[in-house]
Amino acid sequence: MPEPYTLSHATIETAAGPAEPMVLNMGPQHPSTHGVLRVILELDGEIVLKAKPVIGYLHTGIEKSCESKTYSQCITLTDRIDYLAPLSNNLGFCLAAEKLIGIDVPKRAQYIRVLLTELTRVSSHLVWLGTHAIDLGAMSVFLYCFREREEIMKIYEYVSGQRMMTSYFRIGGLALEPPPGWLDKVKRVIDAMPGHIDEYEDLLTENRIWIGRTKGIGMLSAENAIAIGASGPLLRASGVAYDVRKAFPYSSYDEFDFNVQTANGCDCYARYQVRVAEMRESLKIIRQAMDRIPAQGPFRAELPGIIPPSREEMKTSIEGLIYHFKIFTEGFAPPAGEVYQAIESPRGELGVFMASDGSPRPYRVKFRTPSFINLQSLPMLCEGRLIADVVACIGTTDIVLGEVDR
Amino acid sequence: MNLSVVPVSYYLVLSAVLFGLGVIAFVFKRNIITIFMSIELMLNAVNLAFVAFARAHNHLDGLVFVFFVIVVAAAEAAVGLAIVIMLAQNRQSLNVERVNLLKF
Amino acid sequence: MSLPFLIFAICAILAVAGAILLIAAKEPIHSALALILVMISLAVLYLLLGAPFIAAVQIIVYAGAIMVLFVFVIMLLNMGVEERTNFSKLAKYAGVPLGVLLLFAIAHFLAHSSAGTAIANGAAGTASSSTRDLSTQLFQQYLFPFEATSILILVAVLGALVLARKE
Amino acid sequence: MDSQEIGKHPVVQKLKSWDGQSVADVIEFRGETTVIVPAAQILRVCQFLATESSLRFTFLSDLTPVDRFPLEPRFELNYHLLSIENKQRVRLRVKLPGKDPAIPSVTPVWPTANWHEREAFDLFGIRFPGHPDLTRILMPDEWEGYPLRKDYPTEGIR
Amino acid sequence: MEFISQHPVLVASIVKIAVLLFIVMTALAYLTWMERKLIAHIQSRWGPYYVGAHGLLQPLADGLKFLFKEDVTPPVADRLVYTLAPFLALTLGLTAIALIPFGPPSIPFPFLRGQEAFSVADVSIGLLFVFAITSIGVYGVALAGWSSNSKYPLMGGLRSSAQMISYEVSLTMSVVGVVLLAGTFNFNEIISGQQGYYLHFIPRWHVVPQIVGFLCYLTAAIAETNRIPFDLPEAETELVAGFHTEYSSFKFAMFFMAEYANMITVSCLATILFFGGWLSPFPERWAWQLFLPGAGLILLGIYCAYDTLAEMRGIARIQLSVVTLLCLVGGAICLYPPVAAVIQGPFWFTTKILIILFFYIWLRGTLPRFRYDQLMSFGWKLLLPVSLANLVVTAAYFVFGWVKHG
Repeated sequence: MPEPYTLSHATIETAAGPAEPMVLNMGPQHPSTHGVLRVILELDGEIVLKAKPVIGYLHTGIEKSCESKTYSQCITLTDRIDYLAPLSNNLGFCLAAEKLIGIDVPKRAQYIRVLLTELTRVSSHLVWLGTHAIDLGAMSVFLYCFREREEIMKIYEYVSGQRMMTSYFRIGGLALEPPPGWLDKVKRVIDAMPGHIDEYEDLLTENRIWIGRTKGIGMLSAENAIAIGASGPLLRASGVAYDVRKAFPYSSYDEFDFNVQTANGCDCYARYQVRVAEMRESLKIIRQAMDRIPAQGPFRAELPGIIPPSREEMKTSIEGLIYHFKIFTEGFAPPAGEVYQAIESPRGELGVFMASDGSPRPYRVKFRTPSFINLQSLPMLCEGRLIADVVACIGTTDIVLGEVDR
Repeated sequence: MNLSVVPVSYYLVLSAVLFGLGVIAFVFKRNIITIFMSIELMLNAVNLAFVAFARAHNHLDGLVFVFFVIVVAAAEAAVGLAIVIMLAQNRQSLNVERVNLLKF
Repeated sequence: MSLPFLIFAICAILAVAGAILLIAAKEPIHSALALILVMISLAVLYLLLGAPFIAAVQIIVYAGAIMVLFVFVIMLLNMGVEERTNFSKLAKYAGVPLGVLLLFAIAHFLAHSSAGTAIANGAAGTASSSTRDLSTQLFQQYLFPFEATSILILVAVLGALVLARKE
Repeated sequence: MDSQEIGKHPVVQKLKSWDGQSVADVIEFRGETTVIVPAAQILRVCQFLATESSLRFTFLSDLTPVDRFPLEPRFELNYHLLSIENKQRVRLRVKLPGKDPAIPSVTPVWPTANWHEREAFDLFGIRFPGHPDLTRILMPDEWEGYPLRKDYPTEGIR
Repeated sequence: MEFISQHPVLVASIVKIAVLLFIVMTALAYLTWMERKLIAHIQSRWGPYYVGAHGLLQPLADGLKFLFKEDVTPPVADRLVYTLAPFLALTLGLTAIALIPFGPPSIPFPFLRGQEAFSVADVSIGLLFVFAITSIGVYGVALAGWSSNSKYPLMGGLRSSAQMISYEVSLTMSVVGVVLLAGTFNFNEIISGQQGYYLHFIPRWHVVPQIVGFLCYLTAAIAETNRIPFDLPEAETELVAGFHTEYSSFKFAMFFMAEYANMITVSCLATILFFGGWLSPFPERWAWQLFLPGAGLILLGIYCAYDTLAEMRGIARIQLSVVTLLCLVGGAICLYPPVAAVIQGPFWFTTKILIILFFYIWLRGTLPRFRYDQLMSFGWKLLLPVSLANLVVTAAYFVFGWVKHG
């Protein structure tokens, strides 16, 4: 029997309650979540009332694995954290270990590191731009970006022998002497890059649809950005000129002339502008680094017992052989203590917290990954907006799920 | 019976049958939207009769009427469905038995 | 059996079947589909009756707009299967037989009325001339009702807007 | 390192002048300053550091526990604070007991601590009273144990 | 036999339907090939390449694949409607093409007695009927979305119903200007009304006076066929694939075919209404145009021959030489004057359609996607007023007698 209807205030109010929101499960299998991200959306029609990111689908326990490996062995794990910017992760880990041990890396290695990490930044931003564009329907930009990224991958391969899991940076310097002629290859790529960036900008920057899809979408004020711990382009697009490379220079970044790119839009479009400008800025740094890299010189610090001896030394001197054997069997033991080393990865502040108890294996390694923290801002960005904007917002935070879940 | 031509009466009978089925649907159905649809069915049946008569008398007035009926039906659907949506949001139900506020 | 009769028979059967399906279907969307079937068969009948313009309008407005609106609303509300609640006994035992009776009465009357003897197919004015004549009628003799309906539609649109708007 | 030098960091000086109770100890290592704060004081200290006009540690870079398993107090909780304006970093450290470790959540000060604390809860089992939504974040909800603890088995069938 | 002799029109219609169906199905298949190839070249890649020379057998392979794939029906789906929807979509998409005249209404065929029209049905109010058919085309999409009983398809279905209803209004309004100019709904009459030339060489097509109407039509048509930048119902990155997320196997293929059929239909309409249908763009006194189709085919054949010899290897060489042979023989036949006269109409018609289709694909390679609310406001707030204004101006033209009717 239907309930009798009485005309009273209370019944009207309960009867006129809002319809139940629809719960939509976006991901973990969804083309625009950039991996296995799951976002639980509560919808009113197409409007997002609540967004809750659910992560952990790619949790591989890298931090735990590090505890049972020697310091040098851990480097290969760092590639897998942010698989779009492996060299940045290598650098973060190596810098932290070097700080813990107290090694001065030769300038040549530092410059090469700068060059390669900036190249990584370009390549990572290219992937971001491409995927962000295809999320919003611009298909060609995606393929253009990957075409250029391919060239950068070829440089990785030429230098380190690997396209993605490079592990090229080692504690104290580099893994190998870079092959001859590699700078010419880099030059060829970065000479072509500005033209390519113009090409993307031609397709997007003044495109009305692109502006309509990104301007005013995913607003994140400077206060909110800081409060939520956002870093990298996400923070700089809100007008905060915080860049680890400038604030806490590492690896000789203080010797380079570059600007921190900021924008005041606080929206997806501002982040697009910042990232594109950063690509150009990175090219500038790469040019400077190419001029500075000395043709000759050590590519690794010399510290017996910690840095592996050169091949020649290992084969000719008994100490070298012993050190080599010791480093590769039991590793080396830095002093007990903790360090926190931050670098500016393409996604923001990548911090490596390393605690040593004086044994050859790190007692605890923690990667403060920018994606993990930046992803927290997602509800802030997209609540109250449309589903289509969720896609733009996920894209604009530039997350890498490997980095989020570690 | 000569089956090579179709007398207008056939159309009229069909129209009557459809109208009757519309009435039955109107009475039987409990869902507001389906009730609404049975009204449309009745309107359609009447339209058919109009067109058939227009044909029988070779006069276009019937067609004009059909035209107006269709237009009015469109207006009716717009308002009616808006009301249905409001109703559904407020009552969480489309059953006419639950929406009997206007019943005395 | 001639082609027009064949077409008439098929469409009439489809229309009646659609109407019955409308009643029988539990899902509102099946009812809507049934109604669309009825409308399309009626449109073919209009063509047969030499009123192609009305047939086109029937499909464009009825099947293409009004019924899309219905389907849209059904999808939007997604209320699921119709619930059968207590059904008036009076309607069940008195209404239905009476309705059927009325139906047969009307049908019988129509079948034997003078109007029914007219032949519905064969050469009448060509379709395009009928369309042209119709428009002439609409814009001359029935200009006022025509304008009035346009205002009606405007009012309906405004009404729908007011209803749909959130406070 | 002698105590003279250690106290020189401006944060330490400020903290000491604000409330002597808030600084239990100070460690300097590789140019990084670690201020050890009593667990009960942490929320107050954080509030002070975040709002004090000359310090402005408005950015919480990182929050991570370290498990010193056989030792007691077992857990060290490190807060890496960053002042964007002053380009300054400082690490706060709190020591927590091995049995039912709990510490007030700092989410009221830095909303970003939300996921950091969830991660610490998920992997170390440290509770944060006052946290808005303290659930597992990386591991499945029904997971047993806290994987990053040192006594968590790394091999064998559970 | 008696039946056939009694109903020659019926038989001719059935034969024409069969031929047209065959041609249209092939065209659909090769439209996918063309789209993939074009998009690929826009995005600097090769596109289909391995199945047949230049991927020419790719559509066949795709069709076979779809046929033999498992046809999954979700257990919660409404089986009847779920099965009905793709058939509805495809049938309606193909039906509309039956009304399109591909050539002049009466043409003496060289090897047949009597005259034949290049269309299945020449209806006096053909334009209205095409609109009638396209207006119920929305059911395929809407019902597919609803019957899958899944959230993404439902939203896709809802979006498409709203979108198609909205743009249908503009689509119809933008065409009324042409109807006013032509004074008829009949396609053949509309086309013959566009004969003649401005200044002796600019064809007197409706696109010249109705340029605004044409632009509105084109925009609305793209929206109506759910193509980028209006492909919201199937926005892959937001709604996974929209209304056909749950579809697989040949039902999925049917939606694709329906989409391409709709593309062809609206291109045909644009050609008829604005570009003079099967009329040649050149004045009749230029007699050489009679040999254009044949010459074009022969040129294509020569290119294929060159390609066969220069580029192709192995089996592809045989495949392409068949194509070469077909082109050359076809070209030679088309040079025979009576044949050339017959295929003039279809040749120009097809050429114009291909140009419009190229434009479609070009857009897809260039533009990002609109957001749902932007799409709606674009349709209602810009497109509809502009097409209405166009209509009013055109009507004023007649009322004030600036143009003589007929």
